[in-house]
Amino acid sequence: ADTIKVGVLHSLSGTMAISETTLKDTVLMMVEEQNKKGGLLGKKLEAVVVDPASNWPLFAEKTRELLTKDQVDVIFGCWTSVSRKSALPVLEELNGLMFYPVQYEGEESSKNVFYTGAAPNQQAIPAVDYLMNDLGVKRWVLAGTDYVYPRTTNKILEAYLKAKGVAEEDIMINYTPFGHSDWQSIVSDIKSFGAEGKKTAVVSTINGDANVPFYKELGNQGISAEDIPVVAFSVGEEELSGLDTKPLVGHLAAWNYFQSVESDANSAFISQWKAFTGNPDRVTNDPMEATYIGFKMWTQAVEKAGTTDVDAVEQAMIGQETENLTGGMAYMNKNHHLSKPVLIGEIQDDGQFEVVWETEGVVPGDAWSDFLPGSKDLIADWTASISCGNYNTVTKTCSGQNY
Amino acid sequence: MISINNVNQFYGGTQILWDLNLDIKPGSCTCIMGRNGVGKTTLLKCIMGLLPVSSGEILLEGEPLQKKKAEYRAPAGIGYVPQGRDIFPLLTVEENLKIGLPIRKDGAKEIPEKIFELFPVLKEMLQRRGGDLSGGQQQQLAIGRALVLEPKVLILDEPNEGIQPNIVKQIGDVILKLNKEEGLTVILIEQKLGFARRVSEEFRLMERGRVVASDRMDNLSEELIRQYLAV
Amino acid sequence: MSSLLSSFMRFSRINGDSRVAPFVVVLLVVTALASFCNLLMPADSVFYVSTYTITLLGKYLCYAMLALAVDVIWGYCGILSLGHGAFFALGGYAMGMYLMRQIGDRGVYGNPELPDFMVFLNWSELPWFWQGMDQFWVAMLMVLMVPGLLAYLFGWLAFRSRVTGVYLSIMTQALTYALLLSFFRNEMGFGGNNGLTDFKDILGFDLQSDNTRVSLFIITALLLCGLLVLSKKIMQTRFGKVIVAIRDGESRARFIGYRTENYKVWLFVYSAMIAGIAGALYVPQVGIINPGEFSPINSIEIVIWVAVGGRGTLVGAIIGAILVNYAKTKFTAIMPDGWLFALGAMFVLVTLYLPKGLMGLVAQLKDQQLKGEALKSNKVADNSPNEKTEEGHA
Amino acid sequence: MRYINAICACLLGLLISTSVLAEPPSEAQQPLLLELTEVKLNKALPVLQQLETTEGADMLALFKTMLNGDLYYEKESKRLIAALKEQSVTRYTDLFSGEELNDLSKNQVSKIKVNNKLRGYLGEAIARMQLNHPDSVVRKDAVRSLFSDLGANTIELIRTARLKEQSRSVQDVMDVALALYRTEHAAEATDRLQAVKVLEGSLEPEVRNQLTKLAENDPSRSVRKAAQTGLDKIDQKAEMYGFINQLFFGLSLGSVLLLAAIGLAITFGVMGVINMAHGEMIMLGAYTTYVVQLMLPNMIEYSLWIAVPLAFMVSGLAGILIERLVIRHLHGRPLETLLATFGISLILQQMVRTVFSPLNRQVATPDWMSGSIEINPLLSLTLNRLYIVAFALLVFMILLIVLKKTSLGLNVRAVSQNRDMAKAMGIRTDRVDALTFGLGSGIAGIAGVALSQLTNVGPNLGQAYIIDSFMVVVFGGVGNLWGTLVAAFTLGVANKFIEPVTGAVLASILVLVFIILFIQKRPKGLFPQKGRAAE
Amino acid sequence: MSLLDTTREVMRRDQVWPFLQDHSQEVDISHQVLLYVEGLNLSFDGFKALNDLNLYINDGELRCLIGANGAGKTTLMDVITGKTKCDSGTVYFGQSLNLLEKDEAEIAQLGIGRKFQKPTVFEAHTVMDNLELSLKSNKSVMPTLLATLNSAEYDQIDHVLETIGLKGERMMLAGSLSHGQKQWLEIGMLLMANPRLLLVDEPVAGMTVQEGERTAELLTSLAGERTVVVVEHDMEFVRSIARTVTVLHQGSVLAEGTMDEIQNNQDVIEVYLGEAP
Ligand SMILES: Nc1ncnc2c1ncn2[C@@H]1O[C@H](COP(=O)(O)OP(=O)(O)OP(=O)(O)O)[C@@H](O)[C@H]1O
Ligand SMILES: Nc1ncnc2c1ncn2[C@@H]1O[C@H](COP(=O)(O)OP(=O)(O)OP(=O)(O)O)[C@@H](O)[C@H]1O
Ligand SMILES: NC(N)=O
Ligand SMILES: [Mg+2]
Ligand SMILES: [Mg+2]
Repeated sequence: ADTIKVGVLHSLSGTMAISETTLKDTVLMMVEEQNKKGGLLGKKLEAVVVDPASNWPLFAEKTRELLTKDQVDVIFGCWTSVSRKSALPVLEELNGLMFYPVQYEGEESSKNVFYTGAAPNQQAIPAVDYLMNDLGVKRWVLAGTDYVYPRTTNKILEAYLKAKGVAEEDIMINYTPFGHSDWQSIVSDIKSFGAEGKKTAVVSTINGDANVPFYKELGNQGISAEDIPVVAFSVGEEELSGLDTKPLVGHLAAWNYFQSVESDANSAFISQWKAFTGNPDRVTNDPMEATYIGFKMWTQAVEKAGTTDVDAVEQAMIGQETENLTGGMAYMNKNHHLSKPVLIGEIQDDGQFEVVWETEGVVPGDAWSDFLPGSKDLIADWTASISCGNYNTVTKTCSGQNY
Repeated sequence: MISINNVNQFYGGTQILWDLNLDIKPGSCTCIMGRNGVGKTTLLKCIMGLLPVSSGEILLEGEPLQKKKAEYRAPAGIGYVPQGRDIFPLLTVEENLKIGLPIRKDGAKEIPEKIFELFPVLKEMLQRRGGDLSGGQQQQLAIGRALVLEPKVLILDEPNEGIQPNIVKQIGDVILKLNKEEGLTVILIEQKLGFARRVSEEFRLMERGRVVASDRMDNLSEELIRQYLAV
Repeated sequence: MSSLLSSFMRFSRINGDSRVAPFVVVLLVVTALASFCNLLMPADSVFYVSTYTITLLGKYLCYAMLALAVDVIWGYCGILSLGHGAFFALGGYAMGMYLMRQIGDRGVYGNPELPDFMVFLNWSELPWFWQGMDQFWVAMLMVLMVPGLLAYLFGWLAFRSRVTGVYLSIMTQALTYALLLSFFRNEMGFGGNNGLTDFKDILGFDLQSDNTRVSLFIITALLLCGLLVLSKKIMQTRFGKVIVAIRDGESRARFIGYRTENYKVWLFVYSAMIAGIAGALYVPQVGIINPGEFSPINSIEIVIWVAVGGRGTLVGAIIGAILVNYAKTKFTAIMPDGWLFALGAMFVLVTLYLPKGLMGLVAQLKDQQLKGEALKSNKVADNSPNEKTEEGHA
Repeated sequence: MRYINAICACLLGLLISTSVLAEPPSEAQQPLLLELTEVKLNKALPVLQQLETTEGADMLALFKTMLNGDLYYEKESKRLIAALKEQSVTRYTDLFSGEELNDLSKNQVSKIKVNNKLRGYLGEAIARMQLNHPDSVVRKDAVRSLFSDLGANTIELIRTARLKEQSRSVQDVMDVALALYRTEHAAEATDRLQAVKVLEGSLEPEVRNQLTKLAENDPSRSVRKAAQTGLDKIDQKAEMYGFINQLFFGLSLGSVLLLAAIGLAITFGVMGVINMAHGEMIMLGAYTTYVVQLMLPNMIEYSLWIAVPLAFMVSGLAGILIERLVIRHLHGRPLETLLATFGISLILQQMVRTVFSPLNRQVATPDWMSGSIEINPLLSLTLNRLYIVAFALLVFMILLIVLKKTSLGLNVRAVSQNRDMAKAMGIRTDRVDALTFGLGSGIAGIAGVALSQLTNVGPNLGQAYIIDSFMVVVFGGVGNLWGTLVAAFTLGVANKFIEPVTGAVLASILVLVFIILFIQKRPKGLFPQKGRAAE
Repeated sequence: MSLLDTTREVMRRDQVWPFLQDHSQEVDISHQVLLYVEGLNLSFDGFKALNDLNLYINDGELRCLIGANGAGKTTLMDVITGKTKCDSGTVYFGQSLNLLEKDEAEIAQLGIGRKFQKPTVFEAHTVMDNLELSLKSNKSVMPTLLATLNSAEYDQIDHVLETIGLKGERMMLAGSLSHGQKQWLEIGMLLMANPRLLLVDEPVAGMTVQEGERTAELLTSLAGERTVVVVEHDMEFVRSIARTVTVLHQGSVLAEGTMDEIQNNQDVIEVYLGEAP
């Protein structure tokens, strides 16, 4: 082909459009930029956008369409884990290549996917450490939307907290349905849970749409960040832009990127984004950076491999380094997860985060959590000697599928 | 009062009214007769604008009516008592009667007492829902409802269906009274010859969608009856 | 092949309805051609039909079957189910459970018993309702039984208490909504929001292979034809006439001596089973089943396929389903940002201009022709009617 | 809630402090102030602590400004500046002189950042400073916000303040504070026992915690017993207030359901149009609120009052347009309205995505609707919910009056029951249809304004409410407005009473199952149309 | 009963299990009375539609039921056919069958047919299908699914079509029949079911006089073999068929007797007939 095709598999309609359209635009922006630089391997990049419409089976179908009909060389896409899980078998069957840019629950490593979002150990665990050590939190509310990412994250956190000596009765776990909008009882429960004398914090894995009413209710019931801070893993600048942040000031989020971090790369990125969208008020967020890093690394790997052939690029990806927007270098590990810094920020009244804490160096993403009994012995390693996404270090076997 | 010229009407692909002509004199009481299914009800619905006519014209006092929407025909002075009554089942009797008030010329806000004099049972049942009434009560309500409009022309489609004999008589009296004393023009569909003869002075016989005979009631011969009404 | 076809035609000779037989023939021919072109044509030939297309067609046919199920009860019995997605999804889950068990120790955790999601949520043993699902026949029984039983239970309750009209519709919606929420819960043991996915093989055949895909596609087409003919046949029996009678005058039917609730229940069960079968065929072809299938909006969409095609005409429902979904596929690819405009406009326009759906178009044209001729013969100028007042019986 | 009151008090205080000029900082304070511009976050804590105790000018203004995140300094001169944000423009004033600094630009100043730890400290410090505030409400809240951290010198401050205190209610809380301290630190059991007696009537959570601790750990048996008695009393009250709280939650959820459903009760319930675009009418109303706030950024406080009529018009007109263009052609084919309006709903959603982007839009809550009224420490009612309950009832009443007292109500029912006959009675059915559909849609728009205060304003807003709306209308009995009211509140309250027991997800499921079973008992909803008329 | 006994009981060869038994019960008319209505009361929100109503219909009788609009005639039929539940009272079909315990379908299957005041036919079905559906047959689901028309049944349909004068319209949709035609069709449907007891509510409404005469003939010919209860306001018609006439008033029986007796009954004249014209 005379162009290199980049598939974009993000929902543009349905419930997830709210988050995913931004990522589609990010990819388009990156493609445009790369083409301005002269493309890749002497060819122009061409973006192929499809809309899986927040419908999970459609992710599989559209993946197949991208790979067989449009013959794309790489796909940037998915947000929810279920959409990734839906696309995964097709990617593996047709040997496609996908970059997944969202923080997720881990417990996966596929030869055909690079995970540029945070694994639980790159977001949840550092956040809890911060709360415990710096804010002296003793009581924990783990609140989440009832699906796999929060469930897993909370499972890991529960194990982690108990390992740190937190008592059972000092952990409250609560799940709500997608799009939950009436938080009165739960917030009031949190309030009374927090009124028992020990410093209390909420670790929130509440998903997208449910956050706005959640924070509004917090504000209205007068729970301020000084009393009961909430640290969220799914609330970024984008979500805050739909919120009146006045009552939220001081609540926290843990990410690998914040728009407010000052660095040259970041300001360049932000102004590029604003120019691209033609909207000076548009914000950037963590999954965008993950998309950015993924895209950069992919171009580097293609150049290194000299081809877009999936197997070659896959091998070339491992060990790639690229600059984080927040400074330092991101590094692609053998398990297809990145090493990235972890930042914790407090919400400001302008809808931005103020970094209040960050890890010393970068944290390597862990595909298999050390805090889950089923997976603590598993590692992923896609280099020649093992070449497996779920290698059991005890039995020295690679369970499940072999590629 | 009402003249109908060359009206054709279809249900889907089947033609029901064929080049129909009809003339109603002001202040008269005309009875339209014919076997089941010849198109009497259809004709009335065309006059009321409830069915579109494919061609032809319908004049009310010389004014063409066929282009007017159905809802402007009642204000133009036509009151309609449909076959099967068609009262509003979930409205109370009172509400059923009040429906017509806004288009009265005199701006009355209350249901005229006259209605209750004609049909005392309606007064008793004022708060009951129309649909709960017995068949005969509904029929009375339907006539009452049309009279609230104070129409110039009253169209009744088999008004005695299911009515007890003394009220049938009473309805006959009412029609006669309105027709004779107040000069109301009445168009009536009636199967019962006795009643028809009592109240109306004109008759029109229909057959297969056409008017085949029209004359004064006195001239309705056995011959015609056998030809057009007997089975 | 042709003898098979002709015998099928004989079996499906349907008096009074000229549409089913030709439709079945067209469908079977297309199926045969597509399969042939996929398996036997070289990939670079112009006649080659890609596996992507086959899978897509297979999906459409599953949806068509689902539309058929809805049309049977809505079109013929007037029961507007806004929850048929539930039966579809239950059938799908039953099949998904079977496929999940077939993975065996090839899952990421290599547990021979437990599916991956159970391992990683620390389940120690297979819950009772997963037992036996590794047997194909058990799973297939469940594909029919679970939707059937739920439909029976729901129908028995609702029809016996004479819940009708919108009340029934909204109850079916509540049903699927409740199931949606339940299946989202990880505790239910169906994989929560992620659902069941990453299937490997079915009856020992590799699900990724073209042969298996084509076979599934052919099976779907055959079953669809079979169910179409069967449904049509049923509707032509006296049972079918009673069903229509119930639609138009349930209490009258009761006064003639029919226990209408029984008729409704059994038709509902039949319809639910068709939906279940459709779901079971759908899952291996699209590769995932997730609670999203229970979403009320999905069920509403099914009704819309039927309406687009023409309610009360089984073939119409099928054509509607295929057409709307084809349009969706096309629109999402051609205009990813604006396809909802196109789809929405399509729904509005079909309703406005094709009141009886695509199938009604034919009848409508015929009517107009008749009227035109009659008018001409009458030599009367056509005054277009000022307003359409005819109350449809629909 | 007291925190909110504290914040309000602070805001009030801020207004005062920026207008009333304080004296310039003292010699001892100057270097500390300079240091404040140099250290970062947690490192600022010791500086602030020193500032609090160092003699000199009143630091209240500084602390308050800092707590609000409005404290800046001029990069060059290191002079401290207060920023006053008035919607889009920021004005800077010198913190101590109050002098307006109009020529300062954004780049010349730098923010002094605060984090939670600092905010916590600042809040308490301010409270300590305000123990002598002229307003008794402020004093009371100051004491209460010190409950959680009663150190020796705080207690000393309170004790001194107690001597001067005139207000009975402030005295009471001060006594509670002192008693709390005594139960912790008094060596004599009798002392502690006395203190426990003082605590008995208080519902403060700190009191409860302290009593729990005493009941378990106090060396003296009588103290333990007294503490237990006190606890029991509190628990008894807590149970009652918990019930009231849940009831309120239920009613407020019910009123949200009512608002969402009530427009549908007209378009669907009365007119019989299966209006799948109802949710989008709500959405339009919510976006109207957004646009109003966007156009009038300086009138956030009044924005809702402007938005309500405007949303009614926007959604109402949209409704009329839909009726004229589409629904009108579908008379007698009610089921097909489902198809067409579903199409319309898709179009409207995508239109909003195109015009306003797929992201949620930010709708601010006016101050008068933020926070809560605190009845007592165990029971406070959030203001926005309270207003919405009232608003829902108001809308309901107005609608009821419109339908009962105007001819529209009668006519629309007549039209929906027998369109042809209504025409024959001279009812202009077209107009009635358009008006009614417009009314139903307009009301949905109003609901959108209210919902914009509770939840996301985004393209999916309508979808989130459409199922619930239908459920409520049907559960109440189609065509019966009172039914809709009762259904909405029943479902709301039921949900909120189940939720604490089962969790939110199961509660929703149980409510659905309940509805399904209930309809078996009453196949035509809560308030069915009875008798032959309904057949 | 011990388990063993139960098993034995179940295994007995000479017994048919209850659910396999033929349920079509015979009507016991040993006292010549086919329908007993005793002490029937029914009120709607305080309005007494039926008021301690007693009525006995003999087997083979043709009974006319008249009474003012709203007297409760239709309501009475509603109660007999199971459409409406009464507040108190008993309704027996023959000696032993308590109709109040049964639902509409069971009552219909017992052989009680009804023609409604407002004609109700299956509009989307052809005239022919309407008749077929009304055929006396096993009406449970399975048999209906497998049922086909045999030639005797064809003949019966033809015969009925003849009787009701809709031969030409046999393939027409019932929905497009005129009002009077629907009336006839509904009578036809009654004939098809071959019921034991016919309840006919205002059969000649909307019919021409001649048609009314034909209906009268038809109903008279049916009586004897079957029992017929007719409600009608058309006195000509009533006179032409009536043997015994019962007058209802305000939910109870006002008078009963021959046509002549009734016509001269002062009460009846007052509330119903009006002064003789
Ligand atoms: N909705 C309809 N669709 C098709 N045909 C119809 C429809 N309504 C009536 N017809 C046909 O039109 C013809 C005339 O019907 P119409 O109701 O006008 O008769 P009619 O003279 O009033 O009879 P009747 O005395 O029985 O009331 C009938 O043959 C009938 O079959
Ligand atoms: N569901 C109901 N709710 C309230 N009142 C009712 C209901 N059903 C019947 N009625 C009342 O009961 C009375 C008896 O009605 P019914 O229909 O039996 O009279 P009928 O004798 O058949 O009269 P007609 O000769 O006019 O048909 C009437 O006054 C009617 O208004
Ligand atoms: N991976 C997530 N956030 O679903
Ligand atoms: Mg007629
Ligand atoms: Mg009656």
